[in-house]
Amino acid sequence: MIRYILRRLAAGVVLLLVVTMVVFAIFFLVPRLAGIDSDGLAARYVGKSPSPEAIAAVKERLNLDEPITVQYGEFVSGLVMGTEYDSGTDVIHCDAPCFGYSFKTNTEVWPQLLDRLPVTGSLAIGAAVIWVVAGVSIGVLSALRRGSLLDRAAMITALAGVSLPIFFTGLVSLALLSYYWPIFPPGGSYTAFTENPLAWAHALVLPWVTLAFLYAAMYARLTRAGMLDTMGEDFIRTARAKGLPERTVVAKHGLRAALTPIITIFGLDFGLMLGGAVLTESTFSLPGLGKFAVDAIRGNDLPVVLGVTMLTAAFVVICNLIVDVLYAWVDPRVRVGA
Amino acid sequence: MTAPLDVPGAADEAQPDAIAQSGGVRDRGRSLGQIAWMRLRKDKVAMTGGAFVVLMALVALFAPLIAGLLGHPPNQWNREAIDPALGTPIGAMGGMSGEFLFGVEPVTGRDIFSRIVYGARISMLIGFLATLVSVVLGTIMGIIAGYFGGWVDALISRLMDIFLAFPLLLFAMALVGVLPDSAFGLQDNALRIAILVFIIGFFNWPYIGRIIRGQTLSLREREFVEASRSLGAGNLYILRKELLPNLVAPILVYSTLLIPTNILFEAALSFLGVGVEPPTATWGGMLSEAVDYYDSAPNFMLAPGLAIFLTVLAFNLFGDGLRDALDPRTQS
Amino acid sequence: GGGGGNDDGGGGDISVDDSAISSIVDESTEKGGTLKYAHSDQFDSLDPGNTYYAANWDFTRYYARTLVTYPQKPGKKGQEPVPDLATDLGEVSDDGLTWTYTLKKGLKFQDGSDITSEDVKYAVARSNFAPESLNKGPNYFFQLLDSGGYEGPYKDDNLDNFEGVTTPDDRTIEFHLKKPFAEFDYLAAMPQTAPVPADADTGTQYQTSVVSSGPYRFKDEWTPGQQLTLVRNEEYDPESDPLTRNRPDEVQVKFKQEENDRDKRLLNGDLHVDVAGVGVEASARQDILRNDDLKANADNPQTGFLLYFAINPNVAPFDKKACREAVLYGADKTAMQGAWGGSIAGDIATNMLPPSIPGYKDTDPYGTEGHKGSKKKTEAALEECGMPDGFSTNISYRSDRDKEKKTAEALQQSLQQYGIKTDLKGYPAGTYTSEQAGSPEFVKREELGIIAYGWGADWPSGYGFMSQIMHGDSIKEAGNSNLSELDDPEVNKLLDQSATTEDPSSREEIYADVNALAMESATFLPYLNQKALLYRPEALSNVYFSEAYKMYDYSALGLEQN
Amino acid sequence: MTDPVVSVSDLRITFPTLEGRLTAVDGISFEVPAGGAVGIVGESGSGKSATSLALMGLHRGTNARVTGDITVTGTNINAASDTQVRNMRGNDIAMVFQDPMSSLHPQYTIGNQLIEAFKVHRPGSSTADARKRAVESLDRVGIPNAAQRINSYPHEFSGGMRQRALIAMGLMCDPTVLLADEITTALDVTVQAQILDLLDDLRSDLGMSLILVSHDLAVVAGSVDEVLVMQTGSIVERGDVRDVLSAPEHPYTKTLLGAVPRVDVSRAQRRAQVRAERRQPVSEEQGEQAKRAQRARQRADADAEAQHTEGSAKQGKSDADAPLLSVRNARMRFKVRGGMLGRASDFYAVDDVSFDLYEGETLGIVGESGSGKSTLSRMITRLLTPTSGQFVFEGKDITRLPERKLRPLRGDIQMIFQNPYSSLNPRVTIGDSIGAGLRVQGESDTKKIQRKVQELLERVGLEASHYNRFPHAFSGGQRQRIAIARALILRPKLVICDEPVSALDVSTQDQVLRLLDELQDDFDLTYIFVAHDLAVVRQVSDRVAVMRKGEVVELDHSDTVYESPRHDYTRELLAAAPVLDPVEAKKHRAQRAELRRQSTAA
Ligand SMILES: Nc1ncnc2c1ncn2[C@@H]1O[C@H](COP(=O)(O)OP(=O)(O)OP(=O)(O)O)[C@@H](O)[C@H]1O
Ligand SMILES: Nc1ncnc2c1ncn2[C@@H]1O[C@H](COP(=O)(O)OP(=O)(O)OP(=O)(O)O)[C@@H](O)[C@H]1O
Ligand SMILES: [Mg+2]
Ligand SMILES: [Mg+2]
Repeated sequence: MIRYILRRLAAGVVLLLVVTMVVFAIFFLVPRLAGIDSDGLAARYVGKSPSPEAIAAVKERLNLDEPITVQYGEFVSGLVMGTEYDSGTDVIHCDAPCFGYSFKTNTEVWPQLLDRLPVTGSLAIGAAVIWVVAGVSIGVLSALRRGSLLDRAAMITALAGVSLPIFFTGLVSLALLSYYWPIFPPGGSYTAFTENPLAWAHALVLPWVTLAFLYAAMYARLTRAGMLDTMGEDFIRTARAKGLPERTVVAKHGLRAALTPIITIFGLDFGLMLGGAVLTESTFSLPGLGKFAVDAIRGNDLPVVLGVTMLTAAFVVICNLIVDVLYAWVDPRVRVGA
Repeated sequence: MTAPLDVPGAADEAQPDAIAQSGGVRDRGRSLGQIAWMRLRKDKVAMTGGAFVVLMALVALFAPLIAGLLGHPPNQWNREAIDPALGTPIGAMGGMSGEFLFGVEPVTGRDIFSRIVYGARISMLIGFLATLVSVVLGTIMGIIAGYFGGWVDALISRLMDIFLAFPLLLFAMALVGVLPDSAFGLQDNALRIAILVFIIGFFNWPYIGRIIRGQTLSLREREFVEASRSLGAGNLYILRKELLPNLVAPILVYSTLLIPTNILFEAALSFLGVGVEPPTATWGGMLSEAVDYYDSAPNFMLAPGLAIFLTVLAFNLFGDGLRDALDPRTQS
Repeated sequence: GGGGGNDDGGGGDISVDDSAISSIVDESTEKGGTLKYAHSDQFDSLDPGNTYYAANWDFTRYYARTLVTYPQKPGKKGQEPVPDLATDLGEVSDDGLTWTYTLKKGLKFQDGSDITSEDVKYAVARSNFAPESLNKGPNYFFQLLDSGGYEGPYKDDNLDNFEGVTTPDDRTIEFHLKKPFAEFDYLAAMPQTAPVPADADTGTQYQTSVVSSGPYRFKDEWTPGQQLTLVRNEEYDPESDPLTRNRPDEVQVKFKQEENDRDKRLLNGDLHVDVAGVGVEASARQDILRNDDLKANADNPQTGFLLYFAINPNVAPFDKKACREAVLYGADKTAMQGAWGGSIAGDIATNMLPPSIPGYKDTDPYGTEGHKGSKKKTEAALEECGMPDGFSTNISYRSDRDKEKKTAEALQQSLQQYGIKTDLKGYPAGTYTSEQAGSPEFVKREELGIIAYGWGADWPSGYGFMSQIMHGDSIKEAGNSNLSELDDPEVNKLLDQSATTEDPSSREEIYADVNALAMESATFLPYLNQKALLYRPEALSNVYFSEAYKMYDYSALGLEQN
Repeated sequence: MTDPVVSVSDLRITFPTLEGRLTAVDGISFEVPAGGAVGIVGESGSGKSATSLALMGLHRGTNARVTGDITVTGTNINAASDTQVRNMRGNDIAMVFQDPMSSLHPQYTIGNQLIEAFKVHRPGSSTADARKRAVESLDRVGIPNAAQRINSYPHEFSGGMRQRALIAMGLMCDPTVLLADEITTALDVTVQAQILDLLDDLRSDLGMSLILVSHDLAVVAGSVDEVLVMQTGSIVERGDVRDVLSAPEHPYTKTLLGAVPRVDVSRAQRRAQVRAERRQPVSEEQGEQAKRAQRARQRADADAEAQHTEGSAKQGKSDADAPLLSVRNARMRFKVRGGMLGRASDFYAVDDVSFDLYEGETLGIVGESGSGKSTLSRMITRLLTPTSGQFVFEGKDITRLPERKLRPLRGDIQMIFQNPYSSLNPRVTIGDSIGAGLRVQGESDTKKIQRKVQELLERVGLEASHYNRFPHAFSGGQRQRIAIARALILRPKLVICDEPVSALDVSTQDQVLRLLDELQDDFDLTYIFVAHDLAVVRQVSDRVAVMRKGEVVELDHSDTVYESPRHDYTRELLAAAPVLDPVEAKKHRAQRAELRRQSTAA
C-alpha cells in the first residue's frame, strides 16, 4: 500500500513537471513561434506605454534573452527554492514557492494566489457538499424507483441542469433573488469566513447552488446509471438472500459499489474547481482564483495566468492522488493490480 | 484512471441468451442499427430532441432567409426603437412586437430575433466542427492506446491525464490572446472560428479518447480479434474491420453528447469575451452584453440564454436516447 | 420613494441635480467617521511616484503632499495650482530654465523626521529616472530636466550625480530644465514631487509602506489587494496646509468590488465613493435616472475625457485627405453617443479640445446636421477621393471595453451606407497602446485605418492635453499615443512655442490654433466629450467636483455627523 | 413421513418482455421432505433459476409475476409480508448461487459478509460470536486456515474457495433448506466433486433438506433422492433418481440422457453409434437439417476430390509417417506481478511440452483450469510466440517465423474458440466474419467469397440466407457452428478446438460434437481438441494428453488413458468425473473420500 502511494506520488510529481513544461511552452514558446521577440514579450509584462528601459529591465529580470530551457530551469528552481528578480539595488525577493512576479501590479503572484484561494475554496467545498449530497441521493432514489414519476422528473431536471450554462443560471438567479427580491446579497459581496461566518454563507448561497446545480445534475445521472448496474449484480441478490433489510442492501452493498467509480470523477472535478470556477466566479464576481485569472488574461498579466494554471494543475494532480489512494482503500481489488 | 462511464456496447455480451432467445426470432436479419432506430423511434423525448436539433440546423443553414422574412438584418442598428436618453428599448417587454419578434437590443436597437437566428450559425458550426476534431483525434489516439497497449498506451494515457489536468477555459482564453491575428491564410472571423474550433476540439479529445481506449482495451481481449489474426489479418485490418465497427456506437453517442458541451464551451468563451469578432452575433456574446440590462430588458438576456439551453438540451435528449437505443442492456 | 418611474415613452427629463459641479454641497466643518471607498479592481500602485491614474492622484493627497497642489474649489478655479509643501508657486529664472521652490518650515514625515529638499529630489529621481523599476507614472521630469546621464537611484545611489535637481539647502529645491517650460507648476502638482525618504524606499515595494507626509498614514503595512485603511497621521500639521483634508477619522478602501454591486451599495449608502470616479454602470444609471430622489444626489459632469477616432493617413486610402473627410462626414455621432449611453454619457464633441480646457472654442469644422452625418458631403468627399463606391478599411478598438466596441460598431454601421466597408479589430486594452494601435508599424501592417481612442489631459491645459496626441515628436515606435501620426510642422512649432509662453491668455490663443490645425488635417474624428454620472450618498459632506482631477475631490470629503 | 419443508403447488412465473408476457415457469408443483434432497434438472432457460428465486421470495419488487402457492417451513411465501420473508431468508431457507465470481461483494471481506448474514438474524449476538461462527462455518466447508482467511477479500480466493465461502454463508444460520443453483457449473471436475461431496456430508451432518439445481443430470445423480426434469417451464418427469435415470419415460429426459457424454464410452463405440444415427434421421426437423448437410457434403466432396488430385503429387512425395505437427520442449513464460513488493516473477504457463501429431488424428488435451491448455493452443497457432522450444508444421519450422511469412501459412492451422459469444464480432455480419479469412488472404471477388461462405454455412447446418445477419440473432450452438465455418473457410489441415463446447448445454454440445466429427471425415481434418471435461475428450480423441500446471503428465491412446491411467493426477480426475448411475456415483464418492483420507494421512 505504501509502495503504491509512493508510486502514485512519483507519477504525480512527474505529471506536474510535464504540466509546468507545457504551461511554460504555451506562454513563452508559442508567442515566440508566433513571431513575437523577447522585447515584445517583455513589453507585454510592462503594459501601457513601456519605455525601452522598462522593457530591458523586465527582460533582465525574467531572463527572456536566455534560451527557453534556461528560463524553464529558473522557473522551476524558483518554484522550489525561491528566486530574486533584481535590477540594480531594487531587488525583489520571491520566496518559494515562487509562482512568478506580476509586473503589472508589482506583486509576487503566490501571495495573491493565497489571497484568493479561500474564496475559491469556500465556493468549491460548499458547492461540492451540495452537489454530492443532492446528486447522489437523487441518483439513488431515481435508480431505486426506476421509471417512476420521481425518476423521470429528476432525470429531466438533471438534463436541464447540464444543459443550462452556468453564466445564465447565475445571472437569472442574481436578477431574481438578489436584485428583484433582495433575499441574497448581490454578486461580489464576499465576506471571509473568519470575519463573519453567517455573511460568508449568505453571500455564497447563490454561487453554491448555481454551481452545484450543474454538477448535481451530472452526478445524479452518474449515480443513477451506477446504481442501476450494481443493483442488478449478483452480489446484491446474495445480500437479499441473506435476509438483509433492503436499507442495508442498498446502502451497504449497492451504494458502495456504485459510488466507487464516481470518486475518480469527483477527484478530477474538484481538483479543477479548486483552481478556480472560472464561470461562476466571473458571473458572481467572486474574487477567487478563476476571476483572478480571467482578469489577468484580460490585462495580459501572464505571470498570474501562469500561476493560476500551475496551481490548478497541481490541485488536479493532488486530488487525483488522494482519489487513487482512496480508491485503493475502498476497492481492495485495485491494491494488488495497479 | 479510465472514466467509469456507462458505455454502450460494453455489455454487449452481458445477456446474450436473453437477446438470442427473447429478441432473436423477431430481430432475425435486422442489423443492430435498424434495431436501434426502431427503439429510438419509440422514444418520444429523444425524437423531440432530435427534431429540435434538425430545426436548429435548418435555422442556421437558412439564417439569411429566415431573418429576411421575419426580421431585420442582424447587424443593423434600429435606433428608432431605442429611447435615446436611457438607451433602453421603447415599449413593453424589451420592445417585443410583430416587427421585432424577440424585441431589440438596448443601445443599438438590433433585432434580437435575427441575431439569435444568426447566432445559431456560429454555435452549430463551432459545436459540430470542434466535436469532429475531438472525435477524430480522440478515436485515433484512444484506439492506438487501447490496441497497442504497453508503452504506447502509457504515453497516450499520461498525455490525456495532462490535458485533463488543465483548466481548459483559462487556457483557451489565454491561447486566443496569444495567437496572431492572421495565420494559415485565414483572417478575422474565419481565423477566429478556426482557432476556436481547434482549441475546443483539441482540448476535448481526451474525454472521448479515454472512452475509446477503454472500449478498445476490452475489445482487444475478445476472441474475435485473435480469430481474425489467426486467419492472417494484419493490425490495420483488425483495427478497421474488427474494432472500428464496434466503436461506432460509442463514438456516435459521445459525439452527440459532446456537441452540446462544445456549444456551451463556445458560449462560455464568448461570454468571457474571447469569441468571434463583433458585430457577428453569438449567443454567449449576447448573453454577456445582456448582463447590464437584466432589469430594463430581460428579453435580451432570456433570448440567448434560452436558445443555448434549448439547443443543448435537445442535443442531450437526443444523445441520451441514442445511448439507450444502442445499449443492448436497455430492453424495454 | 421614487417618482418618474415607468415613463417608457422616452425623452423624459433625465437631467440630474449637478449642484456639486458648481458648488460645494453640504459644506461643513465637522470631523470624524470612517469614509468608505470601493474599488472595482485594485490600484495599479499606491506609490505616489509610480502611478498615472487621476483617481490615484486624487487619492494620494491623503498621505502624499506635493510641492504645489490644486485648491479645494469647484469650477475652473480648482484648476489653478496653489502652494502646498512649498511656500509659494515656483519661481522661474529669467532664461526660463530654472524653477525654484522653498519648503515650508516644520514639515514632518509620519515618523516625526523632517521633510527636506533632499527627500523631494529623491522622489523625483526615483519616479522619473528608474524606469526599470517604477514605470507606471508619467516621465515629464525625465524629458524636461537637464540631468546628464543620471541612471536613477537604484543603479546609482549617489544622489549628487543627479544634476537635474539641486538642493542648495534643506528647504530649497531647484529644477534645471533643458528648455523653458511655462507650465512647470502643473508638474510640481503631480504626486511625483511628494517627498520620499531615501532610506525608506523599497523600490516597487514602496507602495506597501508609503511614508506619509499628509494627514493620514497607512494603518499597517499594506498588501496589494487587501483592504487599505488610512488612519490619522499625528505628525501632520494642518496649519501648514492650504487645504482642509483631514475630516474623517479613518479612510478605508475595499478592493475587487463588483461594479453592479458597488453601485447598489453606493445608492443605498453602504459605501461612500467609488474610488475610480468614472461613474456608475448602466444598470445603476437606469435606477438613478428613473428616480427623482436619486437624481437629486447625482452629478453629471464632463470628465475632461475626449473620445475620438484617429484616422491614420499612412493607411491607404486615408493617404488622401478627401477619403478621410468622407469618414468625418459620414459618421453619425448620435449613434456613437448612443453607444456610450446617450446624453448622460457625454456631449457630442466637434473638435479636439474638451470644453473645460482653457483655449476651447465651440467650433465644428466637419459639422453635419444633427451630427447624424451628411449624405451629400460624404458622397462628394468620396467622389473627390476617387472612390465614389466606397472602400474597405479596418476599425480597431479595445475588445474588453464594451462601449468602445459598440461605438466601433456604430461607426461601422453609419459608414456602411456609403459603401465604406469596415472590419472590426479588437485588441486587449492591456496591449492596445504598447503593441497594436500604439505601434505605427503594426498599424500599417494590419491596415488599421481608423483607431478608437480616448484622451484626457495630464494637467488642465492645452499643452497637457494636446502634446502627446498631436506633436510630431511624440510619435513613438511603441506606446505611441499620437495615433493619427500627425507631424505637422506648424502644429509642432505652436506647441513648442506655448511651452515658453508665460502669459496664460496668449497660451490659450495658441491652443485654439493648434486645435483648428489638427481638425484641418482631417485625421481626428472627435465624437464625445465624456460625462460621468456620479452619485454622492447623503452621508457625504463637502462634496464638489474637482476640475483638476475630474472627479469628486477626495481630500475634501467629510461625513455628516448626526 | 414427516411434513414437507417445501411445498410448491401450481407455481407460475411470468416476465414481461417486448413480445408480451413470457411464461418462464408454467404451473409446476413439487414437495421436498424434511431432510430430503431433490434435484431439478433441465436445459438452459427451462425455468430452474426462476423457480429457485421464487422459493426465496426474491422475485419481490421485480417485474416478474408469481402465482401459485409456495410454502416453506410452514410459511406461505407469496402471502407473507416483506419482513416475514426477509426473516426466513438465510434462516429457514438459504440459497447458494450459480456464479461464485460475481455473487460475493468485491469490496467487503469474506468475514464481513458472513458475519452480516449471521447478525441480521441474531440481533442480540455479539460480533465476536458472529465471527466465531463464521470461522466455524468456513472451516466446515473446508477452507484451510479459516481464522485467517476470514479477512481475505473475494478476489483473493479461487473459484472453488469462493463457492465454498458462499456455501458457508448459506450455513451461517443453520437453515432448514439449502437451495443450490448450478453451484458447480463454473468449476473444474475435481473441485466440483469436492463441492458435491461437501454438500452431501453437510446434509447428513446437519439434517438439512437440499434442493440441487443443475442442467447436468450427471451432477445431481449421486447427490439427490428425487429428481424433477424441467422443460420450458414445466416438469415433464419426476421420480426417484434411480428410476428416472435407468428408465426415463419422457422423450425429453431420454434426449437429455443420451446427450450426456460418458467417460465410459470409447471413441470407437461412439463413432459407430453416431454413424448409425447419421444414416437414420431421428425426427422430421432434424431430418431436414441432415438432408441439407448431406447435399452440402456431396458438393464439398466433389471439391475436395478436385483438390486432392491437384495436391496428390505433392502429398505423394511426403513421407506418410512424418507427423503433421511436431512440438518439442515448448515453453511459455509469463511475467506476473504480485506480492506486496510488486516485483515481477517468472511463471511458466506451458513447461517443456513435446508431442507429435499425425494427419487425420485427434489429439485430446484435458486438464483443469489454468493448466496451460489455451496457452499451448495459442502457441501452435502462433498467436503467442513461444519462449523456447520448436514447432514444426509439415516439416517447416514455424517457431519464429515472422508475421509476414507466417500469413500464407495461417490458413493451414485454424482455431475454434471457447466462447461463441466473444469469438464472433457482434458488429460484423456472420457472412463477413466467415469470409474475412478469404479476404485477408487476398481474395477480392466478393461474389466468389459469398458463394463459398454460403456453401459452408449450409455445410455446418445453417442457411445460406443467414449470410447478412449479425451474431446476436443466433443461439450459442448456432454461433459455434458459425465459428466452425470461419475456421474451415481456408481449408485448414489442422484445427485446434479450444473448449468448443464447454459453454453449451448438453444437448447443443452433442450436436456440435457430431458436426465436428462429420467435418473431420469430410475435410480430412486433424484436430487438437482441448477440454476440461474428460467425457467429452474421450468421445472425440484418438490420443489424450493430460495437462497439469503447464506440463503434460500423461499422453497415450485414449482408451489406455481412461481404462488404465498411469499418473495419479489422471486417476484423480477420473474419480472426480460425474457419472450418471447413482450407485456408481456413490461408489466414486466413497473412493474419493478414501483418496482424500490417504492424502491427509500422508
Ligand atoms: N428478469 C427476467 N426478465 C425476462 N425474462 C427472464 C427474466 N429472468 C429469466 N427470464 C427468462 O425466463 C426463462 C427461465 O429462466 P431461468 O433463469 O429460470 O432458466 P434456467 O433454467 O435457470 O437456465 P440456466 O441453466 O441458463 O441458468 C428464460 O427464458 C429466461 O430468459
Ligand atoms: N498473457 C498472460 N500473462 C500472464 N499469465 C497468463 C497469460 N495468459 C495465460 N496466463 C496464465 O497461464 C496459465 C495457463 O493459462 P491457460 O489459459 O493456458 O489455461 P487453460 O488451461 O486454458 O485454462 P482454462 O481451462 O481456464 O481455459 C494461467 O495461470 C493463466 O493465468
Ligand atoms: Mg439458472
Ligand atoms: Mg482456456
